[in-house]
Amino acid sequence: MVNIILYTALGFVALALILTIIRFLIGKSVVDRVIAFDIMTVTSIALIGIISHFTDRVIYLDISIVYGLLSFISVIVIAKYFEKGL
Amino acid sequence: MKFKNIILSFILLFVTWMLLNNKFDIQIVGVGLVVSLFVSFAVCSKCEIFSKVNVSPKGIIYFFLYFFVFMGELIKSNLDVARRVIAPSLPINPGIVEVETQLKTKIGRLVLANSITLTPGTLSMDIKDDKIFVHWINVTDADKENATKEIVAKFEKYLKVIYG
Amino acid sequence: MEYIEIIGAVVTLIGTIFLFLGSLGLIRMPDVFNRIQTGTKATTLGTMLTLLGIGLIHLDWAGKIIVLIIFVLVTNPVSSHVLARAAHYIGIPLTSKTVVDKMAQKPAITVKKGDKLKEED
Amino acid sequence: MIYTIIAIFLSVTILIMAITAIYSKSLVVAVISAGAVGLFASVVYLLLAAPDVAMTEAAIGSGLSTIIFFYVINKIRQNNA
Repeated sequence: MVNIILYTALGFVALALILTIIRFLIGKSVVDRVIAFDIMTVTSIALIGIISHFTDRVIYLDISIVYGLLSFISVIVIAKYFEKGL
Repeated sequence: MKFKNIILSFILLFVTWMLLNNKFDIQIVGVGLVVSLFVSFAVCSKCEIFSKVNVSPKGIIYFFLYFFVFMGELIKSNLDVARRVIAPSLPINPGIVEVETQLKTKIGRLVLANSITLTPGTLSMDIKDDKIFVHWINVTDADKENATKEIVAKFEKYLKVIYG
Repeated sequence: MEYIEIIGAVVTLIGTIFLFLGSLGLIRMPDVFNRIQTGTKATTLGTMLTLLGIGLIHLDWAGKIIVLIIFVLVTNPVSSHVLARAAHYIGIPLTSKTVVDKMAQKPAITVKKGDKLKEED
Repeated sequence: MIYTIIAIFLSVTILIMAITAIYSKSLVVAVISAGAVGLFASVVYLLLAAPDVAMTEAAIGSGLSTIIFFYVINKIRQNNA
């Protein structure tokens, strides 16, 4: 029962990733692509959470912490480059 | 008030360490105590970020009240976003308005700007002294006072007690 | 015992539906600022609910789940705010439905030669 | 079964991102696409049950290399102007 609901949730996450990739590919300006990158990261954190339920290993959540932290820093660096240079 | 800075950052670091380890052991508690005490002395003895936070019982009660108000606004804003995205006619009416805040401290303004970003239809874009520029997805009134009453007032009465 | 796992699974499903709606808004909205609006709100609550559901299924993982939820709640608004300010600074045009722009009084910045930041392709 | 489907989906995504990185006109878009390649490669390593490799890939491929590339682009822009 639990697994059936979570497979459906996994399908929704995959659909969200596909839509984000479409925005990344057709994006008009550079900022659109950076937003798509940011949302891709946050969606991937949710994906890693669901995968860590299926494999039943808690260490995957550590990876998602590292993942979120570094992509946050890289988004900040990109925005600062756009404004006035590093 | 350097002392308050050090104690608050020590509590923050130690609680994060204990949550990450998720185990209650004498070695883990000892290492956490030593390392977080050292880091809070080395880094936070000059910063001023926590020096105006109100830690009296009234401040803590208002913090929890603020937390529940914020969660309610977050859920309301998501339902609002879902309604706007699903509707075929795309009912948006966007614009950038200017609001005013009465908070003085840096951390209070940080929390206020983050709360504005997560409430229904608003996104804080720039902050200068006590003026915040807000991108509003459904502008009902472009005037400064009315926009301030509409956007800021519901958080400010709690944040004024907590952060001054 | 059994109920709390099913509640957690349903909470995860609701969270992923919010994630999907956020991505749909990213496709449908007409300009950069509206995309940031829908994207950041829906993904913040969506990720929080997804992780909360996983935490309800595995109650012994609660510590890391709490740290991740607080981390997402703090960092996601900051990155969207920084991106919105950079987009307005380099002069991304607003959509034609815009009613009022109070930030436009600032002098327009000059983009240096060789920087094709506004419109490529 | 479900891992195979997710892994194929992510691998196709990696290919699309890599092709975007090669054929894009703008330098910034190419660097961001390379960062996205590292991002999804880390999830694929995680599906192949290698958490240590996944953590290294997430830290270096997605985070550090993007930051260093932007630093270098900024230096080049300052020298040319």
